[in-house]
Amino acid sequence: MSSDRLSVQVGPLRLKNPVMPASGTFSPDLAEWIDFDQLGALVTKSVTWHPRAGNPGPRCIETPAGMLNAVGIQNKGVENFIIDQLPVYRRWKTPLVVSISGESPEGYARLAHRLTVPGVQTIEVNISCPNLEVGGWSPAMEADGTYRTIRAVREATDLPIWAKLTPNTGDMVSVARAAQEAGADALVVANTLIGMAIDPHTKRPKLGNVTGGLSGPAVKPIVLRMVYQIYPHVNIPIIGCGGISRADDVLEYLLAGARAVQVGTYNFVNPRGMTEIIRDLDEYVEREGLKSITEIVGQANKGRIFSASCSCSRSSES
Amino acid sequence: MSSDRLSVQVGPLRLKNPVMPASGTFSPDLAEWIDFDQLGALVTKSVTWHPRAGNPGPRCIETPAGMLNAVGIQNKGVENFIIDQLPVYRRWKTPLVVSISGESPEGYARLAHRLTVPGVQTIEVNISCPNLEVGGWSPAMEADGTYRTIRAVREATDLPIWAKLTPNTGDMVSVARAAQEAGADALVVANTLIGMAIDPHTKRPKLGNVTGGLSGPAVKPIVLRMVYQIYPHVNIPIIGCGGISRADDVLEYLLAGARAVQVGTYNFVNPRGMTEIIRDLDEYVEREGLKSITEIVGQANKGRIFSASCSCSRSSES
Amino acid sequence: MSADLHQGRIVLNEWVGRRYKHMVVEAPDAVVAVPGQFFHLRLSSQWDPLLRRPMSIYGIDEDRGWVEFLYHVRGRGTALLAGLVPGDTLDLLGPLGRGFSLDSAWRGILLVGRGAGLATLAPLAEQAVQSGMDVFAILSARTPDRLVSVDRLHELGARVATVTDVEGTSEVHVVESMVREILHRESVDAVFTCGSRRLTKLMQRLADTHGIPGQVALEENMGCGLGMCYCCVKPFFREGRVYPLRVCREGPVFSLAEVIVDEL
Amino acid sequence: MSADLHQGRIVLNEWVGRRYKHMVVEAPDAVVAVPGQFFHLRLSSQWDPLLRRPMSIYGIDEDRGWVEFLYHVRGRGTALLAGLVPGDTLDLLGPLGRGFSLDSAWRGILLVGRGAGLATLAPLAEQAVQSGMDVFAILSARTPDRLVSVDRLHELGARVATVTDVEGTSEVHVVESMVREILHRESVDAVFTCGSRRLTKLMQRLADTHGIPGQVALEENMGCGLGMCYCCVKPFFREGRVYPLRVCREGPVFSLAEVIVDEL
Ligand SMILES: Cc1cc2nc3c(=O)[nH]c(=O)nc-3n(C[C@H](O)[C@H](O)[C@H](O)COP(=O)(O)OP(=O)(O)OC[C@H]3O[C@@H](n4cnc5c(N)ncnc54)[C@H](O)[C@@H]3O)c2cc1C
Ligand SMILES: Cc1cc2nc3c(=O)[nH]c(=O)nc-3n(C[C@H](O)[C@H](O)[C@H](O)COP(=O)(O)OP(=O)(O)OC[C@H]3O[C@@H](n4cnc5c(N)ncnc54)[C@H](O)[C@@H]3O)c2cc1C
Ligand SMILES: Cc1cc2nc3c(=O)[nH]c(=O)nc-3n(C[C@H](O)[C@H](O)[C@H](O)COP(=O)(O)O)c2cc1C
Ligand SMILES: Cc1cc2nc3c(=O)[nH]c(=O)nc-3n(C[C@H](O)[C@H](O)[C@H](O)COP(=O)(O)O)c2cc1C
Ligand code: FES
Ligand code: FES
Repeated sequence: MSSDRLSVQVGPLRLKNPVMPASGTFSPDLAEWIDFDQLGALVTKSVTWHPRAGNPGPRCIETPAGMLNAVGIQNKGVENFIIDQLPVYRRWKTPLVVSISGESPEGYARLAHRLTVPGVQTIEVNISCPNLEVGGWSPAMEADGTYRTIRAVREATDLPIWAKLTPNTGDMVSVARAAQEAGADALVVANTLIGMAIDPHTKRPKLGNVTGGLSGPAVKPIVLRMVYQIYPHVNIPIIGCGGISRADDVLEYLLAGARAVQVGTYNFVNPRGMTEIIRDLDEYVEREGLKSITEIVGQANKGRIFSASCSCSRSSES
Repeated sequence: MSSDRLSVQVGPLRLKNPVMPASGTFSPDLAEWIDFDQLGALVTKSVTWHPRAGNPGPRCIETPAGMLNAVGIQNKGVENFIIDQLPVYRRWKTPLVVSISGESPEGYARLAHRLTVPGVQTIEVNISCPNLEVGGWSPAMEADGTYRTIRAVREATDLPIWAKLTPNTGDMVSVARAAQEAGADALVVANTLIGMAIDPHTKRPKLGNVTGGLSGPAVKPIVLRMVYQIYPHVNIPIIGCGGISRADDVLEYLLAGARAVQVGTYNFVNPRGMTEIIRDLDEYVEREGLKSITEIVGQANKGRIFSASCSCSRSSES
Repeated sequence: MSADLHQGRIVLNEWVGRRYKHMVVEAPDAVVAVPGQFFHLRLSSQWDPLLRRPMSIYGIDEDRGWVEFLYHVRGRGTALLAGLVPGDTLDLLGPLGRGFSLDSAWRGILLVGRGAGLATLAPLAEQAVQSGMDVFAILSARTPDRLVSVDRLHELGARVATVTDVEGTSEVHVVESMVREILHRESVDAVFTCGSRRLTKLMQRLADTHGIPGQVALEENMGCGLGMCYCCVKPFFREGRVYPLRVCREGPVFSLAEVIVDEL
Repeated sequence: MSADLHQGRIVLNEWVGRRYKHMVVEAPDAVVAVPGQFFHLRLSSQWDPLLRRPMSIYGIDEDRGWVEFLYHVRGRGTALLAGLVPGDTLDLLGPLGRGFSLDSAWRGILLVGRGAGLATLAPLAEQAVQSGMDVFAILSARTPDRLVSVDRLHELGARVATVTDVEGTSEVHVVESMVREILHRESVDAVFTCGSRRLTKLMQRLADTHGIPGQVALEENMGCGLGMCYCCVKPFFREGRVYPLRVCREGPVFSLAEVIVDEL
């Protein structure tokens, strides 16, 4: 992995390779297992202004080829993050992406402003967490809420900002466009799908929070479709996220139109997963004789009839 | 299974038990494997006015704990259905539900009218097929399209009508309410989620139709959540459909608020699956000492704070 | 000949070359199958992999209650199959579909197959020999070690020619002249093929030219294998019209004349 | 004592009663674990079941490179575990978490456990005996055949009392008087518990009354087992405040005093 044939440009940021962890599935604890300087970027768990204790347990439940989580963004708040955690992350040279979660556009803006400090390379705007409101509502479910939040963040910081979208909408394209228009430098597609599980014995929802977010291989076909769907409608990079567990999954996302990817749940199954995927991607690039992995970005869209195949929503076509 | 403790009322229809096949995953061919008179209902593959050849292959692809299909409603048209297939279905005493798929509200109405013939007990209005338009758009993605289609069908037939909803929307509650207001006797929740898969070797989408519908155990957490979400907002029965493979899955759907269920993909894995599930449900009712299985319908909603937890969409709350 | 769900027991599961495995399954109630039919195999008790995998019959031993398969280890389903050891159980659904049909008046038949398709043709050769027919076979593969079932055909007394890509002998025009030669010289009343689009196209043309019937065993991704899902459908010519037919139900064996090769 | 990914080989996997299995895994690099720590086991090479399953250490044999587990066959993960036979491989991640700690000054310890929790306490008993401590144990279960590891504790020379639901001896007030009796009569410097909310509550109270330290091994649904996902968090008292702590990382062993029993 000597050359930079795996490196990708995501907005103003140059990444060593397209593989990074997904927010909330990664922490410095993983440094016991892999070398963080081999990753494309580091992405923190979402940070809120005030400390949050998170949701009551159980916070996760396994489902077929997936899992539901309802952690509820447990974190010690932004001040603690800056004092205690930021110095830890600064041990590595890899760019740091800090994920933020607010309660209003102003709340997001305040967080982004506060986090515009040395050591933070990018702000990921988590407007899609399904575990803050019971039932799963999040701003990214509507183009309007997306626009207002990203716009507020855009005005509050000079750092690159990534908008993390939700798959819980029938209208991904409008939401993606709204994020772009509001000034996002990249789109992360996507957060988890709202789901639930019920215990037939107790007759109660299994998660303490009733509903939770579905992630893992089970959701890959859905999120991959969303990346493919959005790709022709935006000109900022897309970062694919959902169900990735192998280099082949990364290739699928890149072919659909993603410039980089995030690996979430699979880190729980195989803590060395991300570095194994990076190694396999490098082998792929070697085998295929590519100068750069970016050559394949969007290739599955070739010959696509854009107007017919791009959007789930009629309204975004008109 | 002597008593009628498994029987359920779905609108004007009394079903022997809550288990029936899902449209498109069932045909008279299954009669070699199970006794159709043990099922709650029979549900046909969607019928269109004109014959349809369906989509180019491959039409299905396995995914983790699920499958993508893009069959494209291959069928010989409604006249052929009435002449050739209806007499076959009339061999069984079990109520017959005929699924219809049109191109406009009027098209649906015409089909419903034509199918208002002896031997047809219910019309299932498939307004949610993701395989007719490339990209997956369907009328049930919006409350408005749902209302207009169901209304037109309501005016065209006296038969009970079931509206089959799509999970590819951020606003299930509004769509469900629209279907109810338009006169649906029950809601089938739900059709497949739009998904896709790409072959890293050919660099092309794997399905002939590019995108397809995701079904199977992988999607159960999502669709179950939708049933739970809709339940407090409608007063017509909900028929749960998505990822059912065991009696425990049926119990989850009933606890969430479904009155009956449809089994799809699992018929492919185990052609005797539905009758095994019915047997296990009967054992459950026996073991729990229930007079009727309907006693558990909606039980997981107990103590629920309706206003906060019911809807994904803010707009439907106001 | 009615299909059922069987719990078979693995008797043998051994490598044949580097990519194929020969598997023998004891399933006494399942031995009612004919060549060209298939079983639909479930590879996990969990939900991943979810769908069954179709495998045609490589052999049937009615006396011992054995069903045999010969399979190419390709993806994760066949990798799981390859991991089974004697004594393990295997869930088999079948036999399914419409197999080959032999006309007792035929004196000789020609089989032309490639890759895993050879597995499908082998039991047909056996049946033909038992019915007193001469069997000629042209077997094609990428490399010689992928030429499965050559020995078995030899033992049956079939006259076998092999062609491979690495030897440069498998090109269509080479096979064409071999086929023409056999059809010219020998009493061949029907041709059978499996495993290659190019060879199917060739055999369709040659069977037509020589005015003899032909059959082909096709493959397509399957959902149910039982005729319910319409996932395995391809278009075919029948009675002057194009019909979409189910490979699992109306096939997997079709008359060569009805196949629309460009749609395979 | 650093955690790693190990490919173990099953040496033994046998029933102990009707619901528990005793499994011995050869994994020479994994024997660096202490009682109370756990391994995170992967049960499928496919994606269902997806997540690992945590299992505490039932024993370590450093000489033979063996790690032992004793597990309750509950759902599909443990059912798959129960299906493994000697020679099969098993993917183990660990050892993980913070185990029990013994103070060499202690003369005696009391273990009070229930169900699968007994498995977690057994290796602690062994360590205590090796350090010259007296070990007292009260083992609780629904039925006598679910009282696992009684023999093992006997062999170690521990003084063991058993109580069961079916005999009507496992009620909290019965166990309470047994514990009081032991604490009164014997030199017990610390108490340990695992496997029951009710018993944890009881032991927290009694340890407090008697002014002796206690430890408890907790269970919670886990995502990663590595401290990253915050799925396994429960609230604990620490330094006069409530902290949400990770069972996989700050635990699974906690001081009894810091546990908020109503939140278990
Ligand atoms: C009627 C029939 C008979 C067959 N008989 C044999 C046989 O005797 N020996 C043999 O080696 N193979 C046979 N096949 C092909 C065999 O079913 C596939 O190779 C197998 O399903 C691949 O499974 P996998 O999980 O290893 O591969 P996957 O990882 O699922 O896929 C690998 C490749 O196999 C293709 N494939 C996947 N599922 C199917 C499917 N259900 N049907 C066809 N292709 C599929 C995929 O498109 C892909 O190209 C037969 C197929 C059919 C339809
Ligand atoms: C640190 C720790 C150590 C443990 N040590 C042992 C042990 O030594 N012996 C033993 O028998 N059991 C032990 N357990 C419990 C064991 O992990 C669960 O019984 C097992 O995961 C159930 O898996 P399953 O697939 O069979 O059950 P499932 O079908 O997944 O679920 C059955 C039940 O187990 C619970 N469960 C599921 N996953 C977990 C999980 N990850 N953690 C805890 N509970 C879960 C579910 O809530 C459910 O009630 C331990 C748990 C933890 C957290
Ligand atoms: C336990 C858990 C916690 C998560 N926490 C966050 C979070 O704090 N912020 C966020 O934006 N996404 C969060 N996510 C979502 C992931 O970042 C990712 O979008 C999702 O898991 C899909 O990717 P995967 O299928 O690879 O896991 C979380 C996911 C899991 C499983
Ligand atoms: C192969 C296939 C074909 C289908 N065809 C139809 C159809 O014609 N009409 C329809 O309403 N739903 C159709 N569906 C959707 C199913 O009826 C059902 O909604 C979906 O598969 C979810 O249920 P499951 O997870 O149990 O399969 C089809 C599903 C599959 C897998
Ligand atoms: S595979 Fe379902 S109809 Fe052929
Ligand atoms: S299980 Fe992930 S933090 Fe404990």
